[in-house]
Amino acid sequence: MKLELGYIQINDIQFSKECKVENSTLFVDPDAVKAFMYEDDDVKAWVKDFSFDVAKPGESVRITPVKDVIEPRVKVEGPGGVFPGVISKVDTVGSGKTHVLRGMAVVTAGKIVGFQEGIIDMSGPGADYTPFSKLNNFVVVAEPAEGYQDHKHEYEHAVRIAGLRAATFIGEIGRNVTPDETQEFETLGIKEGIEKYPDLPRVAYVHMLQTQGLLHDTYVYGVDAKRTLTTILNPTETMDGAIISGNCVSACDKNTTYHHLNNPVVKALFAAHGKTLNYVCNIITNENVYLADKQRSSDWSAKLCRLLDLDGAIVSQEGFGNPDTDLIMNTKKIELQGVKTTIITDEYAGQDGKSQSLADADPLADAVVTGGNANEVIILPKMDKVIGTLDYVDVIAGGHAGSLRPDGTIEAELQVITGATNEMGFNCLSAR
Amino acid sequence: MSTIGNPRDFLILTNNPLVVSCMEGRGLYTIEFHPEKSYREILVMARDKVYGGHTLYTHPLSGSVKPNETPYKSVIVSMVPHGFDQQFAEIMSNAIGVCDKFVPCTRQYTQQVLEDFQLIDYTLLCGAIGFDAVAGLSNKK
Amino acid sequence: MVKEIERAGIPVVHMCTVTPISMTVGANRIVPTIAIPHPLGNPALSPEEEKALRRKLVERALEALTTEVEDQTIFEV
Amino acid sequence: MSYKVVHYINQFFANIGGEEMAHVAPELRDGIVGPGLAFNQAWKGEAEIVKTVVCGDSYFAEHEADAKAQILDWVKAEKPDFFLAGPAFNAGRYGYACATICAAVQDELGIPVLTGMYEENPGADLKNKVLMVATANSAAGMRKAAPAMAKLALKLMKGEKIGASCEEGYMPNGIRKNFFEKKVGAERAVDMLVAKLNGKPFTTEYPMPSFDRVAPNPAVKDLSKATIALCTSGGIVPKGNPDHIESSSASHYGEYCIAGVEKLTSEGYETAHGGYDPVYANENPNRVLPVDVLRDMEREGKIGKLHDYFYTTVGNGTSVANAKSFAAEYAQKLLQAGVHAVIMTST
Repeated sequence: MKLELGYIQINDIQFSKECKVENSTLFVDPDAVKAFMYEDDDVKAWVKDFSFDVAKPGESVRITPVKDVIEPRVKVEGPGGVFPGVISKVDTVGSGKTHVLRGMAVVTAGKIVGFQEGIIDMSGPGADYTPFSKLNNFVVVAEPAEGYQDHKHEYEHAVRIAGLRAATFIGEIGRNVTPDETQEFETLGIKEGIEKYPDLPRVAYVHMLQTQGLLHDTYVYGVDAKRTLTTILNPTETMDGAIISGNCVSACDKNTTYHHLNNPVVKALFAAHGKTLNYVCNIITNENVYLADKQRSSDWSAKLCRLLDLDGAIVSQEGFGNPDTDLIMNTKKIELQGVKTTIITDEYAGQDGKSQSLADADPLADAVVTGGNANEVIILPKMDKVIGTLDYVDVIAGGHAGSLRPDGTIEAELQVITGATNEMGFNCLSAR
Repeated sequence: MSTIGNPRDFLILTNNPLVVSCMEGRGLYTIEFHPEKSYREILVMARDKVYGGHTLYTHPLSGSVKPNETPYKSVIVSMVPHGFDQQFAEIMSNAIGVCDKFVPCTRQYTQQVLEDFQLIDYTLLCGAIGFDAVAGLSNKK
Repeated sequence: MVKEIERAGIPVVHMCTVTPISMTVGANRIVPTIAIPHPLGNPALSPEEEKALRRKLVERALEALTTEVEDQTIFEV
Repeated sequence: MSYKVVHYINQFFANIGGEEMAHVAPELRDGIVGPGLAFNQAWKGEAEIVKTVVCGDSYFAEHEADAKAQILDWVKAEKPDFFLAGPAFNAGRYGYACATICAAVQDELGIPVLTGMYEENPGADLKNKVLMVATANSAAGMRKAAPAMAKLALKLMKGEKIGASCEEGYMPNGIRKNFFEKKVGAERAVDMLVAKLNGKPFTTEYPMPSFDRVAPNPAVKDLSKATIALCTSGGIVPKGNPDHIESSSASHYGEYCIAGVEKLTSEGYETAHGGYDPVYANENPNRVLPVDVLRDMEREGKIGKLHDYFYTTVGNGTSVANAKSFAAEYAQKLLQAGVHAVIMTST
């Protein structure tokens, strides 16, 4: 399957009545975005209003609480559309051509639950830890309708859809723009691949998805992934939004939709594809709470690795705590099939760095990449402008009593920063 | 690690009132409600059940909300012992280890935040056993 | 905890009902006991018999302490 | 004004001689000796070695207490800002001496310390206690080791934040520290996997915790002369739980005298444990802590003595880290009291 991505560089975002991309500037009409979001009945029912803002790299701006980050894309050739099964109809994506508005993102923010977390600082020390400080962010702040308190499931769904719709609307602006740069991605069928690269090790990406409940879910082609069995994806499907995030907890190590669209493991494996390895496919597997599910899903990961005659696999994780058990189960079982693994995780080693980092361990997991210790404490200076609200900073993960100081600085653990210790290996942060 | 589990064998150990109000009497499971117990104490109860040979059905560290944030925890073990399992014991002991490494939180939560924490714990439990969380909420006692 | 005592250089025997736990915590000399709420007793027995049972278990524990072991060893009663 | 440093080296690096001179007792010399020159040069006047302690490796090993006391006296009198030892490379006794004297200076005088040695040097066993720079396995590695140690030492003297082990060159000491790599995690993972697939060396960024086992101690030779102590995680305490050992979240352990106690009665003792049905233990606490039969055996001469104190914790409430530190603490007390063996009971 072959996909061409056409990158349209966005260096600035301006509000305007006319929607267009010109000289790497996105001109967009917030009212038109709003109208497009409200075309969805659930959004209409549960979101009272939206406000819009733009946050640019280097500005003294803090966005919080962040729900999701989404990169606008549009499918210009080939079957299906972006976010299949959610925004577009169900159709296998991942082939043809897709335009990407690179250098920007749609960020959804606003309260859902009282301990909503996720901070993006556009400058200062916090900016070093989140990849989203380097983007021009079109921020959508949602305000819930009356009575949402008793309908959190519906409201979370509405905000999730609203964000995807905003990204879809903006992606559409790039449909007829000539990309600044194009890049092709192709993986081969099993037999073709063996014939073309007879001497290269066969490698797959075992991609673990957070699937536990409200604010902890991931959707694949619109299906709640906790109700799925471990299965196979073409890596290019992820680039068209086959996987979207419904995960709002543990800001530092949740995978936003932006991460899924720009999966760094997919990118790194494609970079090595045909050179040092033969990139076969992605294997997606879930992280359920029910132990028999963990058992079954990890059995299937190992089984598929064996069936595909792999030599190696990279396993990535999402979230805190019990996924450590899935990670170790997957790794151990895959290694026992004779398939060599490297795994990507992050650590909760305590504020002093002295505690055991993971909730599970096995000697077979001998090649580990870490996204850093999420408990490490950081001081975030006051920002001139807050998009969203600081109301929750005192309650969010890693914040501890008094985490919001009277002078506006925040003392908290890295946990609070969106994407800080990403377990797909999106960042340079590590620990020893 | 054993068994898919018959709902009749589910013993839900919880300190979350929302689990009781949404799930009590709506399935074959049994709910043991311990409102006075802490998150950690629920884990310890589950661990002692596991040490006594009960099957552990759900992972004690369900969810990404940190143990020093949410006061609520629900864990499902078997009603009756089916034999000691080393793996369950290790999961329990690791979970308590994880709980202990977080800086204790002394913050006072508002009722709304407490209810949100209850909701998350409840939906994680629902997600684990395929209980319709939304239906449970709309039929809340 | 047994491990810390062993680490200090004192031989230690762990008397414990669930021996796999004892293995997990790293005890080297292990004697299985009766039940969790009464490891060294059995309320169903008469006081004399119960004490004799306890004596038997303790004797086994002392025997374990006088036996050289190289690895984790369970001394069945 | 520059920082004052005291440097510790062995007889070999002081040019006194090799193995044949390893017996020399410690001496204190003014200024730098041998490798100290390299450090002074690296510090460019910001810090300076004011005194050098020279000690024979065999002397230190055979007279550790004396050597330590003497050196501590000298260091204390000098009031330096920093204490540096070695580097010892692969010399085993030298490495042991460097690590041991550093630990003593750090713990007893509160002066920051640094040493350096080869990672397989036996002295490196103390790497979680004393900061040590990893060096080559022979003195040929001095050219690389000295600047690395000098740089880290200066940071420590200035009280600057110390980065991750791989950035600063010290051996991983069990404290995880964040830092930024050059490549993103996914690229690092692919590089690591390709190395692993090709049988090339790779270094995991997070070594799995080793399943820590302690080797069994030798058996008790003669029970009839042995002092046996009782410990329990079953929460047996004097009636009324005078020290308030909580049934949950226990923050301390109990130490209770049983000298002259023939057996535990339900009037005198109970369990504070919240994790199991307490009825049986409260009815007859000997069911958890077998004082009665051990007294009999003491009388019969089967055992030398039942230790006068027992130690108690509640298995369920004590945090993992606390349980470890409690046991480590009372194990030292047992050792000092001359206890030969321990019976630990658990519920």
